[in-house]
Amino acid sequence: MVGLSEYLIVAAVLFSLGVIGLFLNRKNVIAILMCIELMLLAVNINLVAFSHYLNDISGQIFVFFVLTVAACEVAIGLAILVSFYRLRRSIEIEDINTLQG
Amino acid sequence: MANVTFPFPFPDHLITLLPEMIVAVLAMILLLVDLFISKENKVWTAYLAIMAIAAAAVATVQLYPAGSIEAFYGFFVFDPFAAFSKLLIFAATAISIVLSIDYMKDENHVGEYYVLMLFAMLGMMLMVSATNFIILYLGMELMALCIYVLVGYQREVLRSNEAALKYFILGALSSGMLLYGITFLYGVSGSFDYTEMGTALMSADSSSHAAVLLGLVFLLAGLAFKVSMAPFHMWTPDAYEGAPTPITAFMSVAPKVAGFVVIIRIAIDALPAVQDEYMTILIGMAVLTMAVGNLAAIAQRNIKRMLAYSTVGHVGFVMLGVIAGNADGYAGILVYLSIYLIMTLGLFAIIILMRRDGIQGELLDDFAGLSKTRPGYALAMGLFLFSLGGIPFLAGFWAKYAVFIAAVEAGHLYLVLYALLFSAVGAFYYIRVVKYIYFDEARVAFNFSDSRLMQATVAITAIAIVALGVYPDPLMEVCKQALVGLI
Amino acid sequence: MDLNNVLDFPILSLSIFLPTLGALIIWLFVRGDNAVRWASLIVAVATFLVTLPLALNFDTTTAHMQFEEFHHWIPAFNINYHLGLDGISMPFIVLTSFLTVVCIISAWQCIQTRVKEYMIAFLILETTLIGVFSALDAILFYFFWEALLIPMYLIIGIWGGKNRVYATIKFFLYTLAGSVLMLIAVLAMYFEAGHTFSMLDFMDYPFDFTWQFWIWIAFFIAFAVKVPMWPVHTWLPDAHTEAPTAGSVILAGILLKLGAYGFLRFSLPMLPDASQYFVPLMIGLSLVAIVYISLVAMMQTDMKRLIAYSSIAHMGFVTLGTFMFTQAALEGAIIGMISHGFVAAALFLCVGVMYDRLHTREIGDYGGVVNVMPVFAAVMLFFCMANVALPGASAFVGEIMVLIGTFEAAPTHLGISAKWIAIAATTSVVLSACYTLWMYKRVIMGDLVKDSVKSMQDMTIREFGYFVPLIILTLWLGFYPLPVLDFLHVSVSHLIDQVSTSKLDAAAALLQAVPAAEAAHH
Amino acid sequence: MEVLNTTELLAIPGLPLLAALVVGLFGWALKETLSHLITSGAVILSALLSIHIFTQVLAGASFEGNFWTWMIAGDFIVPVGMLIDRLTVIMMITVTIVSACVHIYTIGYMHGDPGYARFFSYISAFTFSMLVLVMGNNFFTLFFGWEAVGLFSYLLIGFWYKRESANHAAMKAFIVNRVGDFGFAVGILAVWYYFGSVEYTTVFAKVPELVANNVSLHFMDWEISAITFICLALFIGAMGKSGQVPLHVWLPDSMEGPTPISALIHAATMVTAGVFMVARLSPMFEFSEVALAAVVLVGAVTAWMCATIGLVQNDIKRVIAYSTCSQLGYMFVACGVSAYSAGIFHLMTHAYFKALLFLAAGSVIHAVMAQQDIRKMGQLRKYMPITYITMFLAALALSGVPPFAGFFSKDLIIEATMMREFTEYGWVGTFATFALLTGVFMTAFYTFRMFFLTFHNSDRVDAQTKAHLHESPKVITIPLVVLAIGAVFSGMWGVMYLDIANPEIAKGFFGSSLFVLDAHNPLMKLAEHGEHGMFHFLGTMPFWLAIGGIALAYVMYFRETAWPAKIAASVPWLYKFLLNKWYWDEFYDKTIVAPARCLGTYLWKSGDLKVIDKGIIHGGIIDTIVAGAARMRAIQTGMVFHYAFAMVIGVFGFLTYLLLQG
Repeated sequence: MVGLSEYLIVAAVLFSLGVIGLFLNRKNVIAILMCIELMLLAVNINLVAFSHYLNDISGQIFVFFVLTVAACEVAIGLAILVSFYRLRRSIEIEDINTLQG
Repeated sequence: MANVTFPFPFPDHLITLLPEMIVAVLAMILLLVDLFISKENKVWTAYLAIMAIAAAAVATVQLYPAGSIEAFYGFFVFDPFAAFSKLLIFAATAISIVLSIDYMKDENHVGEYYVLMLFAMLGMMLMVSATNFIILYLGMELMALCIYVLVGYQREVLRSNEAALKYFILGALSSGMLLYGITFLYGVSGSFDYTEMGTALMSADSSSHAAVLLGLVFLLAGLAFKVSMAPFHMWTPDAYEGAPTPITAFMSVAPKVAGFVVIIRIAIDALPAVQDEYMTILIGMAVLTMAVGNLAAIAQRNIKRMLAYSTVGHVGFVMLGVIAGNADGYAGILVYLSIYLIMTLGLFAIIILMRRDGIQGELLDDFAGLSKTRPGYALAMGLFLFSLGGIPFLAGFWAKYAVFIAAVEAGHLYLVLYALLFSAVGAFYYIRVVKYIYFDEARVAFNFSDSRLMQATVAITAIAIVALGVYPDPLMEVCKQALVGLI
Repeated sequence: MDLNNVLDFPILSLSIFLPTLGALIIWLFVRGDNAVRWASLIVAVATFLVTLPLALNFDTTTAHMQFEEFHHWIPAFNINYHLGLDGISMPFIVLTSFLTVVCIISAWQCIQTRVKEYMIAFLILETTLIGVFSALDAILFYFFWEALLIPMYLIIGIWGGKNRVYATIKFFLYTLAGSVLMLIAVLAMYFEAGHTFSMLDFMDYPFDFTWQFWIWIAFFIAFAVKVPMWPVHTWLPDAHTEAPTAGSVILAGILLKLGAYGFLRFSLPMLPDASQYFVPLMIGLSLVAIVYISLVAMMQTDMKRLIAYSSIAHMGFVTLGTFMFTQAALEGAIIGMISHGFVAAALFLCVGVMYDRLHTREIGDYGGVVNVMPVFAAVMLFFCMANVALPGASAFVGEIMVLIGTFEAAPTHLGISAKWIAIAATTSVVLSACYTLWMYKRVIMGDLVKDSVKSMQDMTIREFGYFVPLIILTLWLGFYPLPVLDFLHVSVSHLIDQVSTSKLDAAAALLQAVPAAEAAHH
Repeated sequence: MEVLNTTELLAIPGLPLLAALVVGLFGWALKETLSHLITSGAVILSALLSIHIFTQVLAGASFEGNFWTWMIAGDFIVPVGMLIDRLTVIMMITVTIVSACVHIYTIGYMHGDPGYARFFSYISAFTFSMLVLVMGNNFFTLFFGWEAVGLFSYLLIGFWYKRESANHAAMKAFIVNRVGDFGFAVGILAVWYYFGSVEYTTVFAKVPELVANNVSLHFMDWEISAITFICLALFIGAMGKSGQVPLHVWLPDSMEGPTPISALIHAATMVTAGVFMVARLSPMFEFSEVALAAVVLVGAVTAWMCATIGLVQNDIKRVIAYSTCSQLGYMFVACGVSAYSAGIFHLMTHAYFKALLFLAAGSVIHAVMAQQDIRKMGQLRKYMPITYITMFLAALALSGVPPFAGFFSKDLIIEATMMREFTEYGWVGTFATFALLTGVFMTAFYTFRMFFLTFHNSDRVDAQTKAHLHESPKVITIPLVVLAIGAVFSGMWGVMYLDIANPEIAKGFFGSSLFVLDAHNPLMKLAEHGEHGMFHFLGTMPFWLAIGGIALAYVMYFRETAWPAKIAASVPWLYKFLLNKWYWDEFYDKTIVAPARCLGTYLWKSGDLKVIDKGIIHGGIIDTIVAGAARMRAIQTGMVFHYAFAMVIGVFGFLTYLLLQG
């Protein structure tokens, strides 16, 4: 039967995918947003798993908050990205490089 | 706690949230009111925002608690520590708004700008009062999301957008890490409440130790990001340089205050079980942070960027207070943050003034010969810089003193020595700016216009720096008092 | 706590803050360069007059602190505003207030830009210097000690010569880096000695040897930079060369003494055993300063640089005397410092006089000055001979007492009797003559060949005016040093007691006592 | 035994000082007449006073006392006081009389010089310092006077500051003297350390016990007896002041100064301070055989070497200067062989005839328009009879021809040297005897060589100089005459009237002021074995050597004037060697001056600038920091994924660390 640890492992894998995607992907900012979503997803899986395992409801409540906030986050992220695109005419990550040093 | 009577029935334990409520409500109202303020009168939005903050501040002072009061069944605490740090945050936000008025004059939609600052402030207020990771997370996100927008507020300026984008991406990553860490701590302890988690972790069996460590590290990473400790500081210089200067000023003080308060709370309540572990991490970070901040700042030509790194350096010094882990240390942190707040905002006020027709006024060269034509500002700037360098008779010295002595008390002699050497290194790039101001000849005329408000800001901060430098006792007393009920 | 203040009047505070107050008033209310000059002169003179009672009412029969003042400053850390004087610090305060007057007069003509800032900087500098000499609380001491960097940094940096920026930053960082170690040492002592910053408590508290060892090193670095001792002396020639005349005067006259004063106030009485332990080191460095630096001085082509090096050499005598722990040597060291305050200051003023006329400090650009400036030549000759420590000049008293004290000092260091150390130090009799007279010959003597020199005018009355008191004081201290020595005797012998009574036994006893007390407690 | 009048004593140095100050400070306002009246008046007055004191002391009066305290530190106490005894007074009269003569002489000599007033104030101040030196009652007053005379000698040598050579000579004189003073200072340190006092009487009283306990100094494992150490150290000082080998190099150069100075400072008074010191400290030197031997050796070497150099010099003043060195050598030998009285006696006589020689030379130089090369003179006797005669007397006195002053003192010295045998250092005595005897011959020779070349021989003065050749004015000639009296009679006066040569010092003139162990009192032996009688000199070697010297000079420079050139040509290397003064200056330049400069430059450029500043400060610290800064800057690439990577690395770094740790 599937136990807590399996869930955690899945979550860990997802999280790592997200993180790795974040700095392995050199192309597209959109992909980065996805990676972030992936990480939050992993978090949520963790929370649900734990909350079920401890049968404590607060974990699942937290999940809702996380989901909501994540939504806002992406919204804002996209907004910034759009206005960036308007000036730079590109959403390649290598092009986000005027500030450095 | 002062007895405030209300015309309408009011749940008793909710009164502790009065400041937050005031801010939230007024901010929303302001959002509407702003629609009816014509573009040339936008300054009124700013004034209203400041009034809102003033109201919240009055409430906080009125309710200034003698001990800690819990609300929302322990989700939220209102104690001197929170109250004091809220006052600091108010001050930071208010001054930042003042600095914004001239700077943002010709931007569009300035109204939202001030409102966003209020909301960011609200988020910080929640952070400092949170005793529960859920509230903490919400507060933190509220702050972060607002600041993302504020950083990118100059939509037609590329670097502003870029800064926002970078800050956003990394911020998201950090909050992801934070959450991931929280989940593990939750998994082991079964609660999001600091104290309960703390007690639970005490009794946690060793099998879950790894999980705890996992949670701890990720959690700290998330928090470290907010106060820009190395190696989670890399967003700082870019974001600071790109952001509109008032926002740079704002984010170089207010979030730091909130962040350190949170760190202290968590350290005391939630993580006593793993003190040794997080101390090791913090020491490691501190060593890195001081080095990175003070060294990288030397190589800078843009003063905003330089100050970004100097912020990192100062964060490194502040961390000594956390590492000390004693009352003196925590009090020292508050002392440091208050003084740091004053001198940084004062300095930024002058930097903002430097932006004049055509000249950005952010390069060090732009300050050359300031003392010839604008002796007053030169003097003030000199004071701020020496103070940042930690030279007596200026307040900056006492800031350093307060945390260093705590660290020595805790036996971290070598760490303090390390810090002192880096503060000597740091002094170099501050006095180098003094060199530009005082020793060099002016290249361009300093024909900037300064409103009375700005003059007042600079003057007051400068005087405060000297006054606190000569007689810091009151501040130190207040900060000591602020710890009542915390430990 | 009972204060020993014969005047029942906060005269020390007055003399500390009068200059700053004056500076404030000048900043706010005085307009016009000449007005500023006169105003600051008045302030300086007033301060000098205020410090005189310190000497007049000084009780030479006791080693206790006098004119004490005590107020709580930062109770949170038991930091107090505690002032007081003994025979060792008193002369320096008078010297400071006196030299400041000289500096302000000397700046009359040669400072034409930003006169107001200049004068204000000097007055604030005076505040910090008097503060350092009268502080009895370690943090207060450090407070003034560090604060003086700000005005000095500006003085060198704004009104200095071509290479001023490099010089002033070098000066600033060198001293800062040195003094951070002092701060950490003080913090450590605070906890070790039971939450007190009082220097008097530090003197009484028995630190065990390990503590003394490390704290001594920290202090040593801080003070050695200020003295300056080889090999951390290289900031001084640059600072001196680039500083404006008055800057060099105050630098040579007072700032260099801070380091040696630190040794007398901190290292010796608080850390006697470590001080004893490190005597060979100090001797070595002092001798290096006397011989090595004298040779270097001989080859300088820049007058100010040369005098700067000679200052280092003379400070070598001071440090040597300080660590010989004999009455004669210590008093000689202090007299030496005071005398150096007159002589080196005067020599820098001499260079300043020439610099104002030709705007060069290169020895090679001069020659035959005596033909056009006979009076000046005489004055400079006088101070050159004083620098050579001819008997009758104050320097002689200092040096011979140091030598006497060294010759009679403790038997052996590194297997060499102190007598031979004294003999080695005596070589300065020859060396100082070499570099001083050679410079004098090249600058002043000789026939008039350079047109630039031909154009030089002799000293004005005002210039002559600030040399006269220096000449008088040099002679007075040279022929009749007794009054000054009277101030020293008791305090110095007390200091010698302190440094020659080991703290180790007491420390051991304390170590025993602590566990016992805990045992009793439980 | 009555005590002298303090005010009178204080007046003796006081008056010249006062005069010097007045003229020095207000000279610019004074007329020439006024300035020389003030100073000369003061000095003459103090000369009279010292003569008065002299008579009183002869009558048995004396003085010893302190006036005020100079320094106190613990038990280190330095008083300022006077000790007046017979040794002092003889110095006092010598100094003041010669000084007075020089003052008067100067009125004529320096007439019209821009630095007239300055010159007078200097020489008066010098007189003051010299008097302090001789009258003081402790080592510090001695040292004070010592340094002060050095200072004024410096100022006066460099009096004509426009002359590069003069400035250089002045500096050289001062620095070489400082080398001596180094020894002196060390000596004083040791004296205070071992005797706990710096006053003569106290110290002398303690000497025997110090010797008895044979205290000694150690350097590592090398050992030296304290008294020897002290005496040698002090003697180094004496060598510096009195121009003894190897510190003699400054004395001939000091001739750059105006001639009156050469007479006063570099012949009569200052240079004899060393001799005075040794005599004054006889109670200490007597107890150190080594020190005495050293004194004799140095004296003898100097006496002989400088005489050889004197043989060939052509500058009239240099000839006399080298003769001064050599005569000082005689005096030191006298002291070394414990014939202090003879030494002081010679000091006195020498003061008169040597001052006279210089002043006469000055008078000549004045006449031939600052020409100093004797090859460009000759036949001057026609023009300046007084100068001629006085100089002749002086020459005789110097050569030691009876009955002139020099003969008595020099003869005494030589015989004493023959008599004294050292227990350990016999060879020193033998060498000294040889050196002194040959010295007598050479002295006579070079003196008369100079004399003949100047006043006789062929007339080599060029025309326009001859135009105004004339005898010098009275102010110049009178002092010559006065000194001539001294040069002629002071010897007889000393022996017959003062009884200076009395073998039993205590019974003789000097009484208790000098101290000699009977063990080695040469005069005593002299009294025992030496033959006596008015004309015993006819049997002594010195006399015939002197005559021989004169005779040879007469032949070579009066009769066969071609010989000298021939001889010089026959042994050119020797001639060059002597002409170049044994290459001492070159030697010092190569071995000391140049290396010191190189070392200085090296320490500065390499030590300070390269190693400390460039190497450690910049290279070591600053560069590291700057490099670090650059590194940090490089890390900040501006690429988001790098930043993110850094964060992740951070997290995993800490995580692994913790997991491995616990």
